[in-house]
Amino acid sequence: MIKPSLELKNLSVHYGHKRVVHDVNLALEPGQTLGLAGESGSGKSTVAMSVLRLLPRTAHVEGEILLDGDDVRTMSWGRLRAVRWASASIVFQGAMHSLNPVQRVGEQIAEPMRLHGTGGSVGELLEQVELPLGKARAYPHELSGGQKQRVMIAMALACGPRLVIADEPTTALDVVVQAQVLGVLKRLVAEQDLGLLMISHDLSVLAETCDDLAVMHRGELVERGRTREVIANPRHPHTAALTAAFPVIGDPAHRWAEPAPEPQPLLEVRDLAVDYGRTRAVDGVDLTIGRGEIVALVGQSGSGKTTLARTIMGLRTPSSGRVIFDGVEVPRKGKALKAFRRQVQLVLQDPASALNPRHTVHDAVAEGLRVHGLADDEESQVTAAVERAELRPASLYLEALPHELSGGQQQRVVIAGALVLQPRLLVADEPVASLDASVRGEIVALLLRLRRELGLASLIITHDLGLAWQIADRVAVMHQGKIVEQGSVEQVLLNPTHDYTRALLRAVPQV
Amino acid sequence: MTGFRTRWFSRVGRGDGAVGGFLAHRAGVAGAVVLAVAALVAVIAPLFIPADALDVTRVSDAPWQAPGLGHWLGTDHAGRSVALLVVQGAGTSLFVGLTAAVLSVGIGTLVGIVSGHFGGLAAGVLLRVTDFFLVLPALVLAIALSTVLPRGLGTIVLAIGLTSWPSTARMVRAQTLTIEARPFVERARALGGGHGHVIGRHVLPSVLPLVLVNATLAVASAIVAESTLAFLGLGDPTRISWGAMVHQAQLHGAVPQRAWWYLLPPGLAIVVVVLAFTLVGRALEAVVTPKR
Amino acid sequence: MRLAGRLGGAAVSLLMVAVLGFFLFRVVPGDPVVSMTRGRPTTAAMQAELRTQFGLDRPLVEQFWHYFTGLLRGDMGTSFTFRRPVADVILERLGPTLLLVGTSTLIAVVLGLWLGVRAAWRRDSGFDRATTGVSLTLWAVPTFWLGMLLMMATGDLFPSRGMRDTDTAPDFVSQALDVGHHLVLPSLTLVAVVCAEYVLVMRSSLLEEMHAPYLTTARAKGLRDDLVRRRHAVPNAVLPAITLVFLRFGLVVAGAITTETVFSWPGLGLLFYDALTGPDYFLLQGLLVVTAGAVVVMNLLADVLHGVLDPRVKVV
Amino acid sequence: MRVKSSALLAIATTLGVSAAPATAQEQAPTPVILKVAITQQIDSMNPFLAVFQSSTEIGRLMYDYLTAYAADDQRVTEGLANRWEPSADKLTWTFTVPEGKKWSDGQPITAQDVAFTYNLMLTDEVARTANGSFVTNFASVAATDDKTVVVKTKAPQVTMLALDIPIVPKHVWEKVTSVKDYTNEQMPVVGSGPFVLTEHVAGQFIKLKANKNYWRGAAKYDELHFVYFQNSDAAVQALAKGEVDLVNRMAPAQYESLEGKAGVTRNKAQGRRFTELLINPGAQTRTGEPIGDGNPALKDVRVRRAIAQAIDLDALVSRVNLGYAEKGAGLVPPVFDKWHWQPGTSEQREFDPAAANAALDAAGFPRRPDGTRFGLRLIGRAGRAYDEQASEYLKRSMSEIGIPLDVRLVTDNQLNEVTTAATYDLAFSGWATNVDPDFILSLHTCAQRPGADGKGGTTDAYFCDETYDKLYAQQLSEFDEGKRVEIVKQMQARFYDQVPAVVLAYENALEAYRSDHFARFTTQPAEGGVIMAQNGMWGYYGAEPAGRAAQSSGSRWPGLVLGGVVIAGLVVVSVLYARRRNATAGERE
Repeated sequence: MIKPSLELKNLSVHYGHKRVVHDVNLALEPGQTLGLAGESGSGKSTVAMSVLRLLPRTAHVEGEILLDGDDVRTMSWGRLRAVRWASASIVFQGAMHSLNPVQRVGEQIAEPMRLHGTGGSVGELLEQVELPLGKARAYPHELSGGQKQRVMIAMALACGPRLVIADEPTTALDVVVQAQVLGVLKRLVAEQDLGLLMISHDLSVLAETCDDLAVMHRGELVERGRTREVIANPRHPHTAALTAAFPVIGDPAHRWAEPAPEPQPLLEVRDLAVDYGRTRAVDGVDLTIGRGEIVALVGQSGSGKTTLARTIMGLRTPSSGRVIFDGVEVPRKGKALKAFRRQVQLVLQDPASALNPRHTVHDAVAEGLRVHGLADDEESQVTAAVERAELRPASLYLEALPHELSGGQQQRVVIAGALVLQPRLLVADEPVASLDASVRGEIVALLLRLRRELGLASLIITHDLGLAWQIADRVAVMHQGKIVEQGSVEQVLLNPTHDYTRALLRAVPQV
Repeated sequence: MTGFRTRWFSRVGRGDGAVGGFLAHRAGVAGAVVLAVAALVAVIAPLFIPADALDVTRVSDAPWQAPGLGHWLGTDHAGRSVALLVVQGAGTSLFVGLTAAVLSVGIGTLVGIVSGHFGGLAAGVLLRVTDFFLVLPALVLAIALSTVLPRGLGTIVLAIGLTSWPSTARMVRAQTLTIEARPFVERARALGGGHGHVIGRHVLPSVLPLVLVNATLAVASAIVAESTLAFLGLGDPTRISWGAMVHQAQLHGAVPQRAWWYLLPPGLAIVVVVLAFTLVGRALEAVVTPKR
Repeated sequence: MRLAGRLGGAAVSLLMVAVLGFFLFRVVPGDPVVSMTRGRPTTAAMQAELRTQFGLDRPLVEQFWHYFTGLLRGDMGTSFTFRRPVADVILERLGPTLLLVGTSTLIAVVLGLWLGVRAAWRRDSGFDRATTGVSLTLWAVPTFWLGMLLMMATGDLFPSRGMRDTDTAPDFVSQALDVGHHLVLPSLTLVAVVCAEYVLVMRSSLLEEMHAPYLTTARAKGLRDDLVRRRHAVPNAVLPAITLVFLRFGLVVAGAITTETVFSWPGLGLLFYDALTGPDYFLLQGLLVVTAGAVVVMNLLADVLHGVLDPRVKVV
Repeated sequence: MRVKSSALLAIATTLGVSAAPATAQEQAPTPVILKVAITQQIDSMNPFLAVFQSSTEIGRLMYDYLTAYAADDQRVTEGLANRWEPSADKLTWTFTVPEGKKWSDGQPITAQDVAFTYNLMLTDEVARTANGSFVTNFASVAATDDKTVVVKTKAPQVTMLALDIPIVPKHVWEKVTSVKDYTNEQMPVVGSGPFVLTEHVAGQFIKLKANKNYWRGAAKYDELHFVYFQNSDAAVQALAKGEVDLVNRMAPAQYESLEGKAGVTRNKAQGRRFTELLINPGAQTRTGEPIGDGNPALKDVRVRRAIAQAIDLDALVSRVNLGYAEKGAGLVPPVFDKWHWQPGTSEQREFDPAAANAALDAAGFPRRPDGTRFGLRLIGRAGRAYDEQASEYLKRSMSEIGIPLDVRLVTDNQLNEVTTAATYDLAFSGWATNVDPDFILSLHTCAQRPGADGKGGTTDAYFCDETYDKLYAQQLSEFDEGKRVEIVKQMQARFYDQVPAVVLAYENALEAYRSDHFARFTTQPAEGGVIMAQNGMWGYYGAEPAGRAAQSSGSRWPGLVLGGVVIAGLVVVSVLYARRRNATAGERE
C-alpha cells in the first residue's frame, strides 16, 4: 500500500459563521494527477491553500491535512517552513500578481533553493519550462503572461517537490498561450513523475491535463472519478451543468443557433482603419452584419476586435473607411450620432463594472431613456425591458443595487438597459467570459431568444471559439488588425482555410 | 512641519480589514462626538460669557495667575480667564477651518473634474496650473497673500483656501479619470449620454464621497494653517482664536515666565479638534472606500 | 524621452515661479525705502536716491526685465536689508536650513518608516494602535506650539535660540558639539511632526501590499515572516513612501519657517520671515525661486529615484 | 521594560563621565565676554550704508565721531576732535584733532581722516545713503594740517556739534573703489572706537574685541558679542538662562517676569521713544491738494481736542504700559529734560469725557438716535502688543463720547502705506528722538508733506501750521541755546494745542543684565539712563565684569552631552530592540 502524498480527511474551513469548505475527503497518490473543478466560490482554492497552511489567520480549519503522512495543521512553524515548497509547491493563479514586481525573476526562482538548500540551477529550470536563460534577469512586468506562468512553474519545481498544486494556472491566458503552458506543465509532470493537484473552473482544461477529476460545489465534494467517466456520465446535476457549459466544436448538440434566412445587410463596414498613435489597431476591415443575424468576431487579445467594435459604436474615430448603418453612413458627432446610438447598443464583458454601483436596476435600465428624453411612461418601459431580459417579476429587482445581484442577473440588467431603447443591433463584447459556467448557457439562450422574438442582430466579440459555435450564424476571424477569414460557422470552424484559424482551433482544449 | 499639511496618508483606511474598519469607526464616532461638543461650545458658549470678562479694559483680575479656584485655567497677560478665552476662540478657529476647507475643496473639485473630464488645451493648462501650485510652498504663498490683503478673517480664509486646493484637485482628477475609465461610463456614452450626463450622473456622485472625506481632512489642516498664520502674527487681531492665543502668549513672554497654563490650553484645543476631524475623516473614508 | 519631458515641465514651473515671485511681492504694500529709513533722519531727496539705487523708480516692466535677465545669469539682485547680493545671503542661510531639515528628515525617515512597517505588519496590535494614535495626534500638533512647549519643558537643558554660541572654543569638536546641542530642540520639533506623516504613509502603503498575492507566494516558499516582510513586502511598499520623502523634503525647506521662527534658527525660513517685514523684494523673490526650485528639483529627483527603485517605471 | 531602564542607565553613566572634563576646563583662562541680545537685523557693516538702528549702534563701537555726548548729561564732549570753533557768521567751523589717538592697527588718527570721510560723502552720493542729511548743507571740507579740519557750510547749521558720522580710516578706505559694494568685513576691521569688529555671521552673531589702542583706554573686558534673536521673548529667556548678559526693548510683562530672578538686575530707564495717536487733520499735499480719506469731522480742531480729552492717558500708562512709561505731553521725551515741555495748568487738557461730549455737541456733531456721532477707523500695527491692547481702551473711551471705532490692525508695511497715503482717521505711530530735537520737530512742518503726486513725503501727522512753521525756522537759526529751548517749547505747546496727534506715553526703556557676570554698566544719562541704544557707546564701553570666577561656560555641558546621548541612546535601543525581535520573529507568522 503506497502512502498517499496528500490526504485530506474531513476538511472543513470556515470564516466566522461562514462555511467555505465542508467535510472534504480527498487523497492523492504519488504521481497521480487530479483535477479539482468548481465555480467561483465553490471552495476549491481554499482547499488548495489549506494544504500549505496559507489561509489567513481568520480562517478556522478542522479535520486533517496529511502531507506525506504529517498533519500540516499541527506542525511547528519551523517544520512547516521546511515542508513548504520542498514537499509541495504551488503554481499560483494570476502570475501577474504572484511574482514580486520589483525583484528579478531569476532571483525569485533561486530564493527557495537557497532557503531549502537544494541544488540545481535557475538556468536548468528555465530550460525545462522552455524559457531562454536571459529571462532570469528580467523583471516580471517585462514578461508576457505565458512567460510569467512558466516562471511560476519553474519556481514551483525549484526544490524538487513531489506534489505540485496548480491553482487556475491558465485562467488569464489566451487560448493559444494556454495550450502552450498546459503543454509544458503536462510534460514536466509526466517526465518527473510528479503528483499534480490542478484547480480550475474550466473542465476542458482539467480534462486535458488530469487523469482524475473531482468536482466541488458550495464547499462540498460532489463527485470524484476518472476524468473521462465523469465527463461522459456525470452523476451529479452540477457536474452535468458544468460539462454542458463547455461546448464542443463540431458537436451539433452544442449548436444552439437555428439557421437564419439569407439576411439583408444592416451594418456594413468598409475598408475601416483605426490607429492608436503609430500603431494600426484595425487595418482595412470589411464586415457585414445582416438584419437579425448573429456574427461572431473571434481572435486573440490584441487582435483589434475590441477596437473594431468601439469604432462601429462611434466611440472611436476611424482613421479611414466607412461604417454604414441601414444604408446611411454613421455620423461622427452631434445629434445624429446620438440618434444612431439608440439603434446600436453595447453589452460589456464584466457586468459588475458595466453598472454604476450606486444606481439601482431601475436607474441603470432607465438611463438610456433619460438620455434620449424618452422618459414618459418610463415605468412601464423599464419593466417591460427587465422582464424581457428574464428578470421576473421585475418589481423584485427594480430597486436592487448591482452588488446585490449575481453575475448572471447583472448581465441581464445590462441587456435590459440596452433593450429598453429598442435597438436593432447589439454589440456584445465577451458577454459571457466573466460568468460562471452554469450561468453562461442561460445568457447565450437569452441572446438567441431575443433574436428570435425581436429580430435583434448581434455582433459577438469573443476569444472563445466554443461560444461562436454555440451562438453565431457567421464567424469572422481577426488577427493583427485584419480579418483573415470569414464565413458561416460550419465553414470556418470545421473547415478552416487560414493557418491562423487552424492554430486557434488546435489550441482549444479537448474534453 | 508647516501649518500646511498635505493629506497624503488619507489612504490609510483602505486595505484595513473588518477589524481595522471597526476601530476606525469607533475612533471616528469619538471624533464626531468631540466635534459636536466643540461646535456646541463655539455656538452657545459666547452667549453665556459676560462681555466684560474678555474685555481687557474691564477685567480687574491679576494677570498671570496660575490655575486655581478663581480661574481654573489661570489668567493671561491682561488678567482674562484662559478658560473663557479658549471657549471663545473655538468659534473663530472652527469658522475659519470650515470655510477655508469649503473654499479649497470647492476649487479643487471644480478644477479636478474639469481637467479630468475634458481633454484638450484647457485641461492641459489647468493641469499645469495645478502642478504649479502644488510646487509652490503653500505657507510661503499664504503668508504673502495675508500680507497683501487687508487683515481679517476673510483674508485668512482666502489665503488658506487659495493655497491648499491643488491636492484636492489632483485627487479629484485622479478619481474622475478612474471613473471615466469604468465600463459603466462607456456604457453611458454608448447610450448617447453627453458631458453633462456623464459628469452629473456618474462622475460627480462617485467623486462626492471622496470629496467629503477630503473636506473633513481639509478642515483639519485648515485649522492648523489658521493657527500658524495667527501665530506668525498674520491673523485677525481683533478676534480671539487658538492660534492667536499662542501668538499672544509668545508676545507677552509666557515661555520665560513658565506660564504653561496660558500656552497649553489653546494648543491642546487645536490638537483635539484637528485630531477629531482627522479621525472622522478616516472613518468616513473607511466607509466610503469600497472594500476590495 | 520622458526625462526630457519632465525636465521641460520643471523648467516651465520654475519660469512661472520666477514670474509670480516678481509680481506677487510687488503687490505687497509698503515702500521698502520708507521701511528702511523709518525712525531715522531722512529727507525726501535721500529716499529718492535710495529708490534710484535699487532701481525702484523705473517702470515695472523694465524692473521685471532687469530682474529676469539677471536671474538667468544667476544674479538675483541686491537685498535691501543686507545690502548684499541676494544669492550670497540665501547661500549663507541655506546651510543651517539644510542642516536642520536634513537631520530631521533623516531621523524622521528612519524612525517613521521603521515604525510604519512594524505597525502595518502587526495590524491592530497594541503596538499598531499606539503608533497610529501617537502619529495622528502628532500630526494634529501645531509645530510652533510643540516647539514652545519643548522649550518650556526642557528649561535650561538646551539653548533657546540660534545655532551656535559665540563663546565656544574654535576647534571643530567643540563647535560641532555646540551646533548639535542647539540642534536638539528644533530638530526634535520637526521630527515629531514629519515623522508622524511618514509613519502613516508607510503604514498605509504597506497595508495596501499586505494582501498582495506575491506575499502568499513568498510564504508558500517557506520564508520566515520577517524575511517575507524585508525581502518582499517592504521593497514594494517603500516606493510611495520614498517618493513622498523627497517631495516633502522639498517642501520642508520652506516649511521650517515656524520652527526657525520659534528657535531663531538662522535659516531660510527665518530669512523669509524677516524679508517680509521689509519688504525686501529681491530677497523675497530669490527665496521663492529657491524654495520652489527646491521642490521642483526634489520632484524630479523623486521621479528619477522612483525609476531606479521600481523597475516598472522607465524614466529615461 | 528592561530595555528602557538599561537605556536610562546608559544615559546616566555617560552624563557622569562627561561632566568631569567640563569642570576641568574651567581652570583655563577664558576671555571675559559681554554677550548682548539684539532683535533687529544688521543691514550692513559699511558705516556709509548702514541705516538700521542696530547697525548704527555697532557702528558707534567701531568708529568714533568727531564729537561725542557725555555719558552723564549728554552734553557735547570730546570725540576725535577735542576743540571746535565756529566763525562769527557761523558758516565756518574749525575742529582740532589732537595727536596721540590711534586707529586699531596702530596708525595715527589725523584731521586727514576726517576730511577724507566728509569729502567722500560730498563726492559720492552712495556714501550719503546713511548720514547724508548732515552734509547736505556743507560747502567744503578741508584738512589744513594733520590736526585741523575746516568745514564751511552754505547756511548756519545748529547740528554742527551733533554730526553723527562715523569717521573712517583714510588709509583703508582710499583703496575702496565702490562704496556700494564694499561690505567692510575685512576682519579685523580697522576702527577708532572702543571695539574692533572681528567676526560677523549674518543672522547669527557679531563678535568684537576690545580695542587695545583706544584713546580713552581699553575696555575692562575682552570681547563683546551681539547675538541675534528673532523676538524679545527668546532674548529674555536666554538672559534668564544666562546665555546672554544684556537685553533691552523688553515688553513690560517680560520685564516683570525677571523680577527677583537671581543674578539678574533690571534697569528701568527713561526712553528716547514716545508713542502717539495720529488724528488725520485733513491731510493735504505740499501744494494744498487734499489727499487720503480722513473723516472730514477731524478737520475741526475742536473735534480733535475733544478726542484727546476723552483719552485717559493715565489709565493707558498704568494698564497697557503696566506703569513703565510716563504720561505723554510734548514731542520731546523727559529724558531730554532741557527740551522737554509739560503743559501749564491753563494749557492742560484734563481727562474729562463729559467736557469732551459737550465740546462735540457744541462743534455741531450731536449724537444721533443710536447714540453715536460718527464712526472712525483706528489703524494699528498687528503684532505690536501696545497697539493691540491700547486699541481696546481707545475703543471704549471713544464709545463714551459717541464715536464707535473700527479697529484695524495691519502689518508694518500696511501701516506705513496707510499713514503715507493718509487713508486713516486715527493711527498709532511713534518715534525715537535724538539729543537735538530738530529732526522730530521738522517732521511736522508743511514742507514735509508729500508732493502733488502723493510721493516724497516724510511728514508724520500731516500737520501744517503757519505758526509752527515760523517757530521752526526761528529755532533753526537761533544759536543761543536758552532762546532756542524757549522756541522749541513754544512749538510743542502749539502742537499740543492743535492736536494733529496725541502723544500718549513716553515709554521706559526696559533693560536687564546678568549682574552675576557684569557688576555695573554706564548709563546715559547717569540718572535713570539707558545702557543700550545710547547716544554713544558708554553702556558697552563702561561695563565692568563681576570677577572672573562667575564667568563659566561649563554649565551647559551636561545638557549638551545629554542631547547627544539621547540620540545615541535611541539608536542603541532601537538596534537592541530590532535584534531581540529578530531572534524571536522566526517563531511567528
